[in-house]
Amino acid sequence: MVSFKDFIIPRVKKDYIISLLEKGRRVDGRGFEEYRKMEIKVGVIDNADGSAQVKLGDTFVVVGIKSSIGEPYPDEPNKGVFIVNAEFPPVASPSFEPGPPDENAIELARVVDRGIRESNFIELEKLVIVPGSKVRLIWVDIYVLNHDGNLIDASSYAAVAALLSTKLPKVVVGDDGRLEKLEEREPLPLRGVPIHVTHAKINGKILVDPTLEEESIMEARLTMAVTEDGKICAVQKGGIGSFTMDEVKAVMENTLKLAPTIRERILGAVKGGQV
Amino acid sequence: MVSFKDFIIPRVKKDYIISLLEKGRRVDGRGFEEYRKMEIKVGVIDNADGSAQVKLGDTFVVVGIKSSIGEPYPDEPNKGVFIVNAEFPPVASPSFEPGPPDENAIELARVVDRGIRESNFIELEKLVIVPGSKVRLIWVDIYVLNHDGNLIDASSYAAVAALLSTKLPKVVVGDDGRLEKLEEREPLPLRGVPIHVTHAKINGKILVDPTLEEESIMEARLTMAVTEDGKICAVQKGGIGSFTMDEVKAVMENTLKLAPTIRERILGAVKGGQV
Amino acid sequence: MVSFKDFIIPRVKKDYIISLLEKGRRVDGRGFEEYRKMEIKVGVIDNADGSAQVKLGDTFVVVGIKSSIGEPYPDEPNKGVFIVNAEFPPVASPSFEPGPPDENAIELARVVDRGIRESNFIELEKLVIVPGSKVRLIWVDIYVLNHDGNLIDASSYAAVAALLSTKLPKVVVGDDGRLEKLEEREPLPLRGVPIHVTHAKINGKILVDPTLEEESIMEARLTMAVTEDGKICAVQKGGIGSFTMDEVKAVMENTLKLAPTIRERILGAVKGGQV
Amino acid sequence: MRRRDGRAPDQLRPMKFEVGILKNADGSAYVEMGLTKVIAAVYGPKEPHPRHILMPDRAVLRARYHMAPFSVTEERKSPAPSRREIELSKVIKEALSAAVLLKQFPRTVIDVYIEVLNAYGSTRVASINAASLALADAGIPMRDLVAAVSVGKMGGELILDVDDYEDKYGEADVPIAMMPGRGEITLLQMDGLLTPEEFIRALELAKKGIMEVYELQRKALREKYEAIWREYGF
Amino acid sequence: MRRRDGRAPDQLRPMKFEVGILKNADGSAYVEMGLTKVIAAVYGPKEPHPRHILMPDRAVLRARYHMAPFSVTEERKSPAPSRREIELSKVIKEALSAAVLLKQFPRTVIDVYIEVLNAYGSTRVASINAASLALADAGIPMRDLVAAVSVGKMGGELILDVDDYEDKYGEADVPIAMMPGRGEITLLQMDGLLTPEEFIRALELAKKGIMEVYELQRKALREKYEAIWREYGF
Amino acid sequence: MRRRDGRAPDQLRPMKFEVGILKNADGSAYVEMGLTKVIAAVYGPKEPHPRHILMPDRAVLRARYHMAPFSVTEERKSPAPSRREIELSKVIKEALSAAVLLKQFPRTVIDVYIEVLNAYGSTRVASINAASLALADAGIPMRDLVAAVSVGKMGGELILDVDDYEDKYGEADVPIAMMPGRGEITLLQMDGLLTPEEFIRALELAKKGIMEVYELQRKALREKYEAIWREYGF
Repeated sequence: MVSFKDFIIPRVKKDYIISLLEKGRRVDGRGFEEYRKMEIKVGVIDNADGSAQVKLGDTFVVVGIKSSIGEPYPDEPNKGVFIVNAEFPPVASPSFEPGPPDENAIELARVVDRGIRESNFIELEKLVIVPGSKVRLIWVDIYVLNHDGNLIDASSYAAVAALLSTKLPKVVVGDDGRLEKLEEREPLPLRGVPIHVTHAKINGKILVDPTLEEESIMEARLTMAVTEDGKICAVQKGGIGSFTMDEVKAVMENTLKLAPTIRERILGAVKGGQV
Repeated sequence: MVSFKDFIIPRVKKDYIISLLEKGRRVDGRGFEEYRKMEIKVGVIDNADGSAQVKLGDTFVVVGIKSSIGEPYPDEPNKGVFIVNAEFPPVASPSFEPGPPDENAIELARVVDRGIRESNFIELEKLVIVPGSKVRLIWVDIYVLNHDGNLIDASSYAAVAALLSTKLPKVVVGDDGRLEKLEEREPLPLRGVPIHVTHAKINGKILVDPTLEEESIMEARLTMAVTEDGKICAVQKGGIGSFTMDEVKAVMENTLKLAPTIRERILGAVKGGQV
Repeated sequence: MVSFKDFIIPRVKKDYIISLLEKGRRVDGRGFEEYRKMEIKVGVIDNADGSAQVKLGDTFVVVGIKSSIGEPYPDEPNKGVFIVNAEFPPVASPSFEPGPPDENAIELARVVDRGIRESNFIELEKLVIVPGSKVRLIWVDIYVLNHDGNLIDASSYAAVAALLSTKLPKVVVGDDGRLEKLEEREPLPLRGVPIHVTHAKINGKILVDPTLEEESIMEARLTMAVTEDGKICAVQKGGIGSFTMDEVKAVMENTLKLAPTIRERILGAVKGGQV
Repeated sequence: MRRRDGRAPDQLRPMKFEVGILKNADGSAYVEMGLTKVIAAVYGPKEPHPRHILMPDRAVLRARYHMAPFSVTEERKSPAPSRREIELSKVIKEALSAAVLLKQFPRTVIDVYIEVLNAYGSTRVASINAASLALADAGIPMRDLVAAVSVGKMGGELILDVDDYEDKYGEADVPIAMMPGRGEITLLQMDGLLTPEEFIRALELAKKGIMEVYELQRKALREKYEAIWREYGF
Repeated sequence: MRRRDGRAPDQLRPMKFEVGILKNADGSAYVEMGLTKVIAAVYGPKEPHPRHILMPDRAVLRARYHMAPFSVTEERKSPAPSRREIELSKVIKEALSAAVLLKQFPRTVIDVYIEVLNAYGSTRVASINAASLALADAGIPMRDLVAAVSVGKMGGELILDVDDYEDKYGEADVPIAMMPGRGEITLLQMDGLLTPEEFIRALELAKKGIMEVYELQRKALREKYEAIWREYGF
Repeated sequence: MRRRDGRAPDQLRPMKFEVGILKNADGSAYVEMGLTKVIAAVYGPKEPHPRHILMPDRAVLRARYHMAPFSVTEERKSPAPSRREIELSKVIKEALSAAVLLKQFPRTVIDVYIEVLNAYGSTRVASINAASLALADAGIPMRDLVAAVSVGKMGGELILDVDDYEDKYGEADVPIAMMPGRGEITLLQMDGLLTPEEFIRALELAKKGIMEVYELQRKALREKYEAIWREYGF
């Protein structure tokens, strides 16, 4: 996702990676369907209503959840609102510059949003305070602290873990119609955890969880998000190359195979973090 | 209107144009007071409340009208609001760049606005729904698709034709004070069609409807808008040259002579488009 | 405050200034604790509710005050609001460029704001019209017309003088709850005039009211604002150099010494301007 | 099942493809898919500006998908690009880049500008269809045209060429672009819910639609060139 | 007819012209036309930045008309340039460019910055009057000064030098700038309604006012230079 | 007096300093002062971009202080930099520049990026503490580390290391940064009301706190390098 001007890999390195792939191996020793070491931690941001950090190899992402009260969308008056935003602060990579989100940050946010939204992970209809006029707004802010590839998966897992750890202040409507925020907190109503899985295609080989180095030489990538009951809920192809029909099918099958384990990992980490 | 860096005409071509002008001729064979071939078509944008496209030679402009309901200006509580905006999307010229309107697009929008506003073409006082608080907003969006000179006239004719073809959804105020949009539509209330006419001055010669090539070598241009009853309602000089008093008078007289025919052309096209 | 690229002082000039300072003298003949000639005039902007211009040597600043009616900050429902903004319009210096305030203009506005706010100069609690919902907004716009150093002090004196000269239109709440602006005007409620004093450090020497030339070679500057009863209410160090503890103490003592005279000058000018 | 506008599930809307309609552009095309109307223009290959984006070994293809303020069924859209428009610009750029022989024009840029004039569903695939024709019209060498359709799901059934109503009330939307002659997918997105089996069937239905679009694209190009040939008396 | 402020229809407001009042600028001027107060500064000719705007055969003159937030009779104006300010910057730039001998300074830029300090009608013509003096003060060679006034119509009668009240409640407004010595019109705008005959009479009334402004401009320049000469003991 | 969180007036909050936590940066550090959590990264010295900011005789140090949207106790903060963030970026840049040997890297830029992850008082001084460690971690030569604390006043008493509650309800706030080994103050700000005597005492209390921070910074650097040495088997 880094721009080429900033991250050009030496030709010899590229050739080496490819020759290894031809032998069925990756530079860091992983198998084609193996994720890097993953570390998930919730509750890392005290001022947020929910938060999580995910380290996926050297990729490091923090997600913070902030809620507020606002108006529903006019066409969905009886649903809460959630907004996913991704920032690429310049701490994370020499190719990130201060400023508003670029096309990469926007794509990241929208792909994470799509998987969460289409799977109906957040029970938005339970976030209504006064039907038609006052609902909860849930801000999901993805903050990339170090970029070493596969930001979509790392961000998505952090977002899901942060949402799972979220406790919202209870809100009651007083006799005079005014809203009152209580000290008491309640969990965000959720159902069925969606999982994004991203594969890259390099020299015709398909491999999961690409590093930044791998991304810089890949032809294309394909992200699929699947629901807890095994449906596809979001797909995004990226990169200037292409996939054949068969490759798409293979990615889909691998995604369906990998998702349950990752879901367990996230749920375990959230439970662990809450002890 | 194109910036010089992008549209520099070869010196030899410039000399040729000027030497022709000295003989009373233009490169494309037109007379000094002759417009290019004009094609006007209304109803081209299905989702708009009114629309028109104008082809003036190779200049190609689309105007779409969108209405909504909003608040009046505080100093005119009993009038509807209309806003003219011009976009120069980069499809139209190698010199247009994506981004907010530049000084040329803003000038274009404001000159078209001025002729329409000062002639009282739109009966704004009939666009009030709830006096002082709810009025119709009429958005006139000028969209330039190909730029070959004289954008002001082409845009103004397209705007006028689009407004003439506009049908607004009827709005009624319910018992509970809520506004309801009906399926039924009614024409926009209009009176007396204003006509802009633009002349360029090249090497001291005055000629109407300049092409982009002519604009690139002109000293200055002068646009005058006139009402149906022969009054001047807007004037705009452009370009870094000057006009003498006599030249201004000559432009005025030519404008008064040309405007009625153009008005007929527009009205005819609108009638044709409505069949 | 000017950027180095635009205002680089020749080395020989720099050496000359420093060698003079070593002998206890400044290029323009002033003593280390002497301000330049100051001229203060109020009532210079007819459309403003209050205004003043200050010339401090060749530094020339205008401040205009505009009031309006708006909502209080949610955490201070029973206080009026005041906002300080500084513009560096490009008339004032070859190093100023059109555009939104840069870090220097923002720092200037915030340092002037801090001295005024922390000294409680404006009696904000008297600017409430309807408690909790309607209060006066006081806009203090600093406009630099010529930059020859020490913008903070010049701007602060102009802001204070403009506020002292401000007359607000009386506002009454009608029977129907609507607000009505009267022709009658009343002074802005104020107490105790804060005074900013800025010292620069050049080659280890501390001197007050630096010119642009002096600022361009200074190590650092230190601004302190003091209240009428001799308290410190704002401090700001600027520049990429440093101060020792003793230097800070010296600056504080000089500031306390200089402030009363400047306060008298401002009050005198305001009284003079009101005759 | 018949659809709201009377189409069969696997039926495209009436389509119109015109090539070379803008005089200033190096290549251009106008496409209608039902009421969805888009125009695309290509400028380049040309010197990049700003220059730091140039690539030593290939051209950079940039794309901008933009909606005219009056193009939407809802109230007027602000002309400032939305996050949606920025994302679509990116995936369209990638879908087209796969087909263009970028290595033939090192150190240059190819700009693809797309304006949606009337939006009534499947604007991104209509944009790709138009842009692909505009690239061909500009004489830029390509491996193949890129043709695109979207497949949706409504009332439990898969449907081809999703319109605005079906997009709003349907259960899923899968926009796909391919180089049809090579069987390569260059754009693939999806939202909604599909079983794995449905997803595979959606790809196959898309392929059928893409082949039809491809035929229309080639016809439009032929007509443009035959018109030119006639003009020159061939 | 007497006007609200007691002026005759063809009478200018009291005017004040001062040259060279800003130390940093290469040229500057302050102009009052009644309560309308503007300041103009000129920087240049200088190296353009960014460089791509330079012209190989002449200087580029840029102008920026800007209103101070406190300058307006209404509530505080945002300092961000409005569409009106952008249009006026353009027509002022063009009105001044006609007079400056731009070919004498190829590959440079001349920046004219105008700040409206108090706006009480006819700010654009006051801006041109100030900017023209500032250009002269900067020593930039010109064909002639540019002098400007506006003519309005109120109660059926043409009036010279429109103030804020007359602008708001009048029937027409015609701002005009000329090089008076050459009889050339370099700015001409109009809004409102005028018959062709009235429009021609408005131009003639403007010309009369412009000659008076021109005299005041020349006087202000003379005074500035006489002051300098005295200083140097001539 | 005991403070709300039980601290003595001259007592710092529990602190945590970690060096070298971000892989891509040339240097980085993470600092906790109580619940205030900041991360800093350094990139450079490197070629400046845009190039016109370069200085022929020294490096330009740029700093950006930025708060994550979720970092605040109030509602979500917009990620666009506020006026406060811009001012703090400036004073932090100046506080650090005083310590870095900029003349050793002419014509380059050193970028210091600071992200506040959780804001609970004294974020600017925590930022300086982190940035100073990140600069050291990047191997950039410095005269001394820069260490910082804030001193406040609450209930009439001076207090060290102001937290969010004390910032909101206290009577004054004095953030100070020093090069402790050289006794030089590189950041000094203040708001609130203090008598001259209190102000001097505040400086002295700050100095005490800064020496403690300085020890923790040096310890964190030592640990980082000892870890590296161990890794390499020294």
